[in-house]
Amino acid sequence: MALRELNFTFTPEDPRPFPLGWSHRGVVGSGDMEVMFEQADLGGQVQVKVCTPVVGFDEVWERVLDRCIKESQVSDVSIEINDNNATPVVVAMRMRQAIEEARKEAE
Amino acid sequence: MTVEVMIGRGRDAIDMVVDPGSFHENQVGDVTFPDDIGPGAVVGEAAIDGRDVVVIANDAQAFNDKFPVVYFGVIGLEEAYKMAKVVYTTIKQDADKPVGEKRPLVLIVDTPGNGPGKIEEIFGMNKATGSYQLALAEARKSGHPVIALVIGRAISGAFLCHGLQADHILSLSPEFGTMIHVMPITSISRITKMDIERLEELSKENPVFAAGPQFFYQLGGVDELVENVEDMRPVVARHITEVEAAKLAGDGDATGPMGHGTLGEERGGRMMRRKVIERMEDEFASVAQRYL
Amino acid sequence: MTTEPKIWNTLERDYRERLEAARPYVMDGKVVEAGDTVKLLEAVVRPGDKVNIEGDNQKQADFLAQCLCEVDTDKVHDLHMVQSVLSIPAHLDIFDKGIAKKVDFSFSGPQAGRLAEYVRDGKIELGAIHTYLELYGRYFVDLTPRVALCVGVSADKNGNIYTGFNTEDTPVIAEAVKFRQGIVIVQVNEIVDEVPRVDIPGDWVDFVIQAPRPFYIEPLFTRDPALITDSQILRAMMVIKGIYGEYGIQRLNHGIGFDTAAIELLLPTYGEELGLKGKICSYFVTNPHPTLIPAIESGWVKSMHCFGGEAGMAEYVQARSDVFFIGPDGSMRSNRDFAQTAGHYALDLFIGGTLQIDKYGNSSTATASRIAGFGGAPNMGCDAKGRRHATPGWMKCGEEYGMHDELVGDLPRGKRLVVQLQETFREKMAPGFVDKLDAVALAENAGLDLPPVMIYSDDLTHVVTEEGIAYLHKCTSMADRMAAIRAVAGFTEVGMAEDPAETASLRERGIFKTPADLGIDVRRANRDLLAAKSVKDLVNWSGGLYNPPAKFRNW
Amino acid sequence: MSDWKSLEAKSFYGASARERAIGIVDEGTFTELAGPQNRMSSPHLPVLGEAVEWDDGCVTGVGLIGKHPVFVISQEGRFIGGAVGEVHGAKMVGAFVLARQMYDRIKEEHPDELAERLPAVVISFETGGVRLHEANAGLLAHAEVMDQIQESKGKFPVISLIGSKVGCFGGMGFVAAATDVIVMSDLGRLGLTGPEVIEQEMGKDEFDSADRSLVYRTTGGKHKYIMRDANYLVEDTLGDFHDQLTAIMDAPYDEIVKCRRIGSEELVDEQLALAELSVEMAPKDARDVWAYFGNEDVDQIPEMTTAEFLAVAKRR
Repeated sequence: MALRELNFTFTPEDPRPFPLGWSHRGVVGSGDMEVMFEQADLGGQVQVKVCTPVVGFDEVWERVLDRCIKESQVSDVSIEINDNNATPVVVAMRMRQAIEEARKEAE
Repeated sequence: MTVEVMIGRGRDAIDMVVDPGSFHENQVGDVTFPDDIGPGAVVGEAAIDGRDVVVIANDAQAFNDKFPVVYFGVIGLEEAYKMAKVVYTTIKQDADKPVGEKRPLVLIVDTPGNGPGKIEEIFGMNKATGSYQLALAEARKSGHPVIALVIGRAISGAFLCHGLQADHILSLSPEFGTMIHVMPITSISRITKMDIERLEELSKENPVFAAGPQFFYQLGGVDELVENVEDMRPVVARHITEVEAAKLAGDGDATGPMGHGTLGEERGGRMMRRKVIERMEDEFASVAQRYL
Repeated sequence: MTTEPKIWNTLERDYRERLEAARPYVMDGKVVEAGDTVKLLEAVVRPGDKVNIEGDNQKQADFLAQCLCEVDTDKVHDLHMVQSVLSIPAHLDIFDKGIAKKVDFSFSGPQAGRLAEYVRDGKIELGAIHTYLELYGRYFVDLTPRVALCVGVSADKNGNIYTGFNTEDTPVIAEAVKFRQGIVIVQVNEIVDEVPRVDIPGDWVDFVIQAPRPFYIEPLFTRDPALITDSQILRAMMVIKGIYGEYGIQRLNHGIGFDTAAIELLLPTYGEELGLKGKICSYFVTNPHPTLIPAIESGWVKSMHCFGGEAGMAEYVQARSDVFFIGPDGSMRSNRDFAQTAGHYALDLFIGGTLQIDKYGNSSTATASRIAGFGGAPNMGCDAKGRRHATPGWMKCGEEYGMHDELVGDLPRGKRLVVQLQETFREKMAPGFVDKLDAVALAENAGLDLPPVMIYSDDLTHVVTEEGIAYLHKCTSMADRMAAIRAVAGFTEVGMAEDPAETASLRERGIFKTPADLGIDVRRANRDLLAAKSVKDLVNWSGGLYNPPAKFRNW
Repeated sequence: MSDWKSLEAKSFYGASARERAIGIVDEGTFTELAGPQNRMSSPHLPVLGEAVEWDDGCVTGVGLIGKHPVFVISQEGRFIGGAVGEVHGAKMVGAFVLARQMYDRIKEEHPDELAERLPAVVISFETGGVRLHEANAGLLAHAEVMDQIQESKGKFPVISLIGSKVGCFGGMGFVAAATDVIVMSDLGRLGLTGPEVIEQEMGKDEFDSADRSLVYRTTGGKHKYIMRDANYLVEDTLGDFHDQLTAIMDAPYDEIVKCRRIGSEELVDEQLALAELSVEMAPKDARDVWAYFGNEDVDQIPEMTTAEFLAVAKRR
């Protein structure tokens, strides 16, 4: 019933530190989410905290996030997500857009 | 003791709150209001403990023949503008009087809603309720004590319109069947798709969505619960004195909506409100120079 | 030996008797007053008759359906309904009241839940669930209705019918019934002195009735561009580049839905940018989707034949007579029968969305508690074996067909493209890929002989999800197909069983392509790419000719 | 999103609260206050299992229009319909508090430039009013915002922008009515009672809430413009709203407040007369009212572009 908090840690193989101090994207509409990236000294790791009303998809969250991290190799960043029933497609799209735009902005 | 339910009895409540025989309907100073406009609103002058006051109440027995959705205490277009006009008239008549001598406004609240019709929307019901609120806020800020007393229903937008702009808000306690809420818990359950049982359970500890004057008390939206109908008059009189004292002390934000915000935090009901405002002040302080 | 001479015209005699029984209600010519409709039906419908109430996913003979509900059950009962749809409440009320007992149909839509309940409770004896063409075919074999209750826009007193641009199923029903000496009754919006054009000749029609209200019509094919999501746009980009462009698809059908609406709205932007104008999407057989307006206005579409009309599109269609099929009166003529036939034989590709795809690639829109039926999608969504003409896209797909050698040997043969668009998860995390279709549970629950499968795996050539495109026809075995489906199934249970090494090999073989493999920049998949972002934009594209129904008007 | 110039061309209707906040003030001048990094989300939603947003559906901040410091409140309709809870409401109040402090400071530090540096509060509405999940706190917050609007009178303007998907309804409908100036696009909707509730009260024959055309005729920008409930009707881009704000802020305060429709005894008299006229006119539809005020071919009004409409519209 209450909102749930999921925590994950990932270790990218070829770490590319998040280039901005912080970055925020998205709106917590129905089927959508917001995400906050904040630079953090995590020794090449990534910490993710997900706040979600959804029950029963913890493994899906882990796999979706794992793929986003593998794909981007983003590292040394604390990621927080406020989710409102976003499907894996939406999660992946929002993450990808946020990381790519942050990298573009940092150039 | 038998509980005397006051729902639907706005006119009776006037007689119980003011000095016997002192109420003059449709009369405010030298201004007489027409009796064929806004029958759902009862207005006029009276006295409490010999002191002149202006009373604005709902009449749940009245039907507004011109606006079919207006009955049972609903505040329609005419009602709201009539109520606003009474307030402006009072402000104007007392303009030259110092704070302390300006007449108190006593709002007797028993309303289920604002006019919910098509004509109302076409012509802008939002303006009508808005204008009455602005008038009350102006009266409050110019030194009139404004006291609201909920005797029956104080529902959502109609309570905002007729009650929540007061300096102090009083309510008969829940035993009188007084209803203060936005929506009954059954409707909240339907819209949020949550179990009623679960919502009721939660509402015991979490007053932010439960229906009832006791929850508004916790949130600072009701200053005092009145336990007996006989107490209505003395409690209203006492609050007039308290509010007037605050106004004479020059603390405008101690009463009214902002005062109720502070009260809500003191009573542990609304703990984020002040933090948010302070955070904005802090953050702005660091960038303010750019905007000067 | 003498025998009674065999009577060879019992049908005709029966027909005459029924006409005679109806005589008291006939006014001028073939006109019957609306108020006499129930009595007319009691006169011409006999117990046990096969009866058709015209209606499809768009127009409905709703007044006649309502009147049939009101007949005296002593006079009319045990009817066998033979009709395209069960979609308005009256279609099921006749079973509730005991007027009808058996049904053969095609599509049930909004009544699907109630239908399942009635079948379970024994209130309805279910014949079969058909595709549209299949049912039309049976009208001429073993399911010819004795009485048809049809619908048109206007009629003259001699029974000539004008259907407007919603001709749809009327000709096929009227022809089947009339040429077996059956009775054809038509409700119209008005009786006129002269119809603008004759869609159904008067001598095929026995009675015309001016209904008290215009017939009901559902704006089924209107999709508000404001509701199109980024993920639909991404899939649309993949379809345009990875399928339409790749195969040079010129002749096609777009199924209903936001996914295909997104494709339509990307043609003038993304399609143009890829230089595909003139090379793809020139000939459509589809309903007049309002979301096709920008592509038509931009000169993409050479011709378009329609199953039916679409609310609000009449004026626009009429003003684009080079594109649409237009009668001498200036208005469009649609015909579901011919459009379905074209779908089978003249189109290179069908594309549409579905609810569930199983691990083998079978897809269905059925849920366990609703008997929804098919409509025309299975006609569109199959590889019709009778096709013999070659087009480049059809040939290319045939050349790529992984099972070709096993099944055909060394002769060339083409293959029609059947594409399913699928979101791996819908709202509330309902998975788009499942181990077993709900259709199987439905078949068990409702006692159906056959689970209602919309498109079978062996007809399906491409699946598009946000993960990429599976080019299933290139697979050489079922194991191959299943791996390709896992690759596009994302994080559903089916997809989670994916073996990365296997997926990598499918990518090498070109059986699975990701957006990156297709050279698509995922960041661009957002609403800025849409040629129209709102219904108002569509009206503007149409130069004010499109007149959307009230429920779509944001102004 | 960070590209202000492309933001100006973007549809106001489809823009997010943050995009609107950035786009309605001058380029590069917006600073968000109590933004997502503060994590000031609703304390009441998690217990109900409802998703939270760090800005609680209300983007607040400050920007400039010319030399005017503009305190922006921008509501996000996609988050629980833009509904107002405790935090969301407090952010609205906070913007007023800051504007008043700024006003006092400018009066003290730049007494000669008060007119050109006059602050403003601008509210970009997208809301149905009170958030049911924390209804009581939301209701009380509405009262505070009304109090703040009255408090601003005689000091600085409060301006409403209405042109987003959800419109502006419920308690926020009268908050908007109470502001000094209302700017709408023809896609904007403003009212008190939502269409579904009117249908419930009056029956579907009288008011069909699914008839969006009817809903727009009753509450939409063009109707509100004819009624003088909206002061300005602009095209649906962030740039057009920004330009209109600039034009408003260029005017002297005494001129700006002439836009008010309520807030004084004279205006109440005028509105009451209009209410009486409604009885006499007994319109079946907003079109009857348009015709009454001298508009021709009222069936065509919904179809007109904003420019076409503005060229011919006859107002109350």
